[in-house]
Amino acid sequence: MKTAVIIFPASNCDRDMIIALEKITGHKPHIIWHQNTNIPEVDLIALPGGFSFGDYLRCGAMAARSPVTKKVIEHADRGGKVIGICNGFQILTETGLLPGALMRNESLKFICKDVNLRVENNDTPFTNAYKKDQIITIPIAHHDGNYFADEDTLAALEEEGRVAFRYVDDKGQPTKDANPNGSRNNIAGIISRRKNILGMMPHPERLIEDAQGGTDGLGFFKSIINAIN
Amino acid sequence: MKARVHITLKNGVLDPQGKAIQHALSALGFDGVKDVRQGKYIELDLTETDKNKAMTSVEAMCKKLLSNTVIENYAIDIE
Amino acid sequence: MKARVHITLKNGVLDPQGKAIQHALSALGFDGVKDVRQGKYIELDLTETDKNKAMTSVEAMCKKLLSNTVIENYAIDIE
Amino acid sequence: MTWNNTIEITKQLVKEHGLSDDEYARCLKILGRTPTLTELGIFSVMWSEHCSYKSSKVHLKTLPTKAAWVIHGPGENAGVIDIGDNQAIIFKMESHNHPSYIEPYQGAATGVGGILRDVFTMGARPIANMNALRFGSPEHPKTRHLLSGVVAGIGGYGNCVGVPTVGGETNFHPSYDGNILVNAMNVGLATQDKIFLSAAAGIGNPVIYVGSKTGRDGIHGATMASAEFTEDSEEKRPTVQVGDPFTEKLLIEACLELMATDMIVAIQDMGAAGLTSSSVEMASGGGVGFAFNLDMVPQREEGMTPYEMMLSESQERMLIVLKPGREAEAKAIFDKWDLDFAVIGIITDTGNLTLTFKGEVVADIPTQPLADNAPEYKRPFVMTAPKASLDPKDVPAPSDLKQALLTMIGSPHLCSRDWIWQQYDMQVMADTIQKPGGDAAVVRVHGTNKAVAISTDCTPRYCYADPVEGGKQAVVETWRNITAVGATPLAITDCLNFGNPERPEIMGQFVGCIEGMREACIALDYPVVSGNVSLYNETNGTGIHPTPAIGGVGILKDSSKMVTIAPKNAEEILLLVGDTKGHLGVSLYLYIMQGSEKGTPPPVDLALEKKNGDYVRSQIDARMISACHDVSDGGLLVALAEMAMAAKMGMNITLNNGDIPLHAYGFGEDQGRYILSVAQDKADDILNSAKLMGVSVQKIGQTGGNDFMLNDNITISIPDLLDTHRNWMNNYMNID
Ligand SMILES: Nc1ncnc2c1ncn2[C@@H]1O[C@H](COP(=O)(O)OP(=O)(O)O)[C@@H](O)[C@H]1O
Ligand SMILES: [Mg+2]
Repeated sequence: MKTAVIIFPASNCDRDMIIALEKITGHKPHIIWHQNTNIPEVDLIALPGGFSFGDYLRCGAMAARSPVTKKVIEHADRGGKVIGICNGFQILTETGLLPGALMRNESLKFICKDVNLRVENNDTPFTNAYKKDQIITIPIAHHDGNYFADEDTLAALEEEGRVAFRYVDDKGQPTKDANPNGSRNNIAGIISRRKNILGMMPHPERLIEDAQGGTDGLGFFKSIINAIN
Repeated sequence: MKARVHITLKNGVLDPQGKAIQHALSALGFDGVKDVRQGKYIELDLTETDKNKAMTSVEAMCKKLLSNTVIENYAIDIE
Repeated sequence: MKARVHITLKNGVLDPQGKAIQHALSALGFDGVKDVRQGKYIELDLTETDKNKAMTSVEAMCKKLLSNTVIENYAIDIE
Repeated sequence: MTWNNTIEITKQLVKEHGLSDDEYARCLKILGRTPTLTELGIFSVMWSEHCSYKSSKVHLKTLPTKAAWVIHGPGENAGVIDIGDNQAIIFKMESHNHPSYIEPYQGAATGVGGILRDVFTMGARPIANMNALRFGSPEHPKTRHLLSGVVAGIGGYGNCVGVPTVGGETNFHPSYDGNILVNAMNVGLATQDKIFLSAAAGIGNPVIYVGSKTGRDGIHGATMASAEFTEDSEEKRPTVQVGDPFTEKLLIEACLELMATDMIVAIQDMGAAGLTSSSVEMASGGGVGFAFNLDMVPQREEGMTPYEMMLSESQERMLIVLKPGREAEAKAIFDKWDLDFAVIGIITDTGNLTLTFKGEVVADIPTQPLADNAPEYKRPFVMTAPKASLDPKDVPAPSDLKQALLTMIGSPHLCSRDWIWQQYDMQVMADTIQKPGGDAAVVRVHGTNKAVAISTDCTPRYCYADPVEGGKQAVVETWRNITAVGATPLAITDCLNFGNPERPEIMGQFVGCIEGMREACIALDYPVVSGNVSLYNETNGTGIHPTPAIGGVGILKDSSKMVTIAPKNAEEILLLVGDTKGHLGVSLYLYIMQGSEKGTPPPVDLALEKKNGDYVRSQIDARMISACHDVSDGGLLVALAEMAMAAKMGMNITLNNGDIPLHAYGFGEDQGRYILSVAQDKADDILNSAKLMGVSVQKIGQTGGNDFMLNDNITISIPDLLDTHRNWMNNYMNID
């Protein structure tokens, strides 16, 4: 499986993503600086977390208009797989590849902690290694992860099974207390209609070794390998 | 030539910042604040001297970068 | 009664956001943008119907909460 | 141009620049003539307390700074220690107290930015941030606002640059009501043969300015005086600098990219006193001169004067001496990262800092005397008078011990700091293996088996009661915390926060703390490799508690051996290492339950500390231990409750307090103690090794169940403990 990680100015989870992909695929991803518009043929493009362009103006806004992003859109339009984690998710909504927007957390504070996620749909290239309704623990670390979409969009996302992960409590219930940031319908991650694009706020790449406190993030990467091979 | 751009959230889009301000104001004892909305205010200093051209150009900037039209509206003043 | 508040950085205070926006605009091919400053725009919906009283109250809000007077200025419009 | 560099230098102007008569006389002697305005400004900032250490230098010199593993001690931007395999750890702590009080968000944010630059300027990739914070009483009307802003600022900066903030400390005490302390520490990782120093060399080499443009930020001293020389002085001088973490992140990456080449001769961040102190340090350090053309300095605002450019404290800037002819290559790197790059001058053989502006020489100062002949004061001091000691029997027992424990762990002083650390990205870089909440933070050395353990500590109430013991204890506590995770403590950085040094009793506190630190560092072979002094933390004649914050760093050779404070299984044996005498003087029990700060702090027995610590570390290293926690603020019962909460598992404790009152035994703060949780089948071996090493260890209980149980008559459920522990700060901060 061939992968590429795009680096924008002030991406800062790029190294974590590169390591996770290398560990799981056995191959070092192509590392693409945002001014480089020659992305080689790959199976997967990853937009890592961080604060691209300082998160100034709106999170992901400037990265979404960066020259390399046009190429990412072309790759996605051809059906290529794309993941956006945290800032990557914000970039994907800013480009329009995924619907909705990520707004300031309801508490207005940056939040870094482990959260419970429920796997809502395991029939996707990003979740097939998990069981449906499985509860996994993944860390979040963001200031703007409050997912917003209008009612029609939300209804469509739910109906089409495009909510990949939802914030839930220990019992697997999407309660208000389990919602760390105010996201509509406790949404933590969504996929595109063609199921080839995923955006999520939590960071699976931070939980792939016991030393990091757990390995619940591994399933995410294994799913992609299953889907591609 | 100066352009002033106001970027505000569309109706129906929840505004966590506005809500938090409203809450904080009431906690500080300011009563009678029915609603608060927070937006952005951007001042641009342009070399362009033709008002119409400036307007066209700033409109393009708003569409392309300054606002996210999924959730935001913009308004431009040129002077 | 509506109050509109503009909060802007004082002269000479670094505006990293404005700088980054200016840079991004030029990367997108918008030439002739000499300077960009980003501020906040806050709309308040008040129950108060007396313009003077509203002004006094919003001024107090600006000083106490809405603006950081160490680095920001504020301007209020009531209508 | 209305600016006039040859304005008459009046007595008044000299005074407004903070130079004493004697200092001005020195300045005249060095120059052999009257200074220009720009020169006066340069002398004024170079000889400020902040840059010259004029009150503290004679005492700082007494601190031990050497060990086999110290590569660079004080004198460089940060301390450098050897961690094997050609790798080095570079670290330093610095204060940003005053700016954080004026504008908590930006003050704290720029504090983080500044300390990052001190570390990466030496060639290290920053891998961990720490923060040591002191606020006034929670009841003080400003405290909430300050805490909220400072924490948001530290997070806002550290999160954006992508360096995890992994630990720190937070105290509340009314002595900080008018002077909060914001001390930021950064730890970086470098390759030993790629360490960069600031001493300039190579006559004719180009001097490069990179980073953000220079604005009129934070120009101190002569605000009013120099305002007269500008046309419209209104709003020209914001006193607060705004941080730009985005630019800092680019600067880190660009500098590290440049450092990977062989183009750099010397490099230095522009910290306090910006272009002035960086250029004087580089030139005097290398025994060379610098000739700058100030017209080349990237400027953010129009009409900036040489005076302003030299004194500006704009953030995110660096000064670099390149090898000749490498400018274009270097520029390409900074272009890639969209950062300003300007050749602003060259190295000369004059030994002078020579500044030209619009074709005129505006300053020409010999740098060696400017740096070396800075004033140095032996300020008079009176040592703090010894306090009367406090007999534990004279401290009333609580009416309800269970309630007392809950009150303590639910107090501002001992409650969970999760409200704070959840605002920090603790895991970015994916190498954090021990997050806040334990004894020391632990971060892996990327790509190796090794890990760095870091802890910041100081108990200001001890330092106030007895500066010498307090200074000792601060050093020892970091050593103990690092030991408790299984690491070997190597060296410290310090941030010495005190009141007005011109008052003999404050100077006495300073001298006392240094004395205690010195003794501890020597006994533990734990030298000081970097640090910072912040004086004049004082409002209306009331100084803060003396606060020598210590940042300790240690190394774990095998990170898989690390332990945390959470026992791993039920039915483990809980062992107490060290002797318990029930010392309640200046304890938190006394402060929280009796509202008193009477007595003397618990004495530190350095030999015993070392023995107990070495024992604990050896047992962790032998994989004999499931969990370990040192006993500090709040004493034994608080430490045990913290272990139970971390494991979310109950424990059953039986204390043999003999003739010591139970509350003194349980809450006394005797030093040199640890609690170990060990599997049953290992307990005998552990006790035997203790006997062999002459360490006092006793069994005090067992893990398991859903309750925290003491002496069969006190039972608290774990959820109750957890809620009580978490509630205070979350409730306090969520009231608007
Ligand atoms: N309290 C202290 N203990 C040990 N070294 C100190 C202390 N204070 C300052 N130093 C050392 O003095 C030098 C100058 O400190 P400072 O001016 O804070 O550095 P910078 O200019 O890089 O910010 C540094 O090498 C620092 O480590
Ligand atoms: Mg420095």
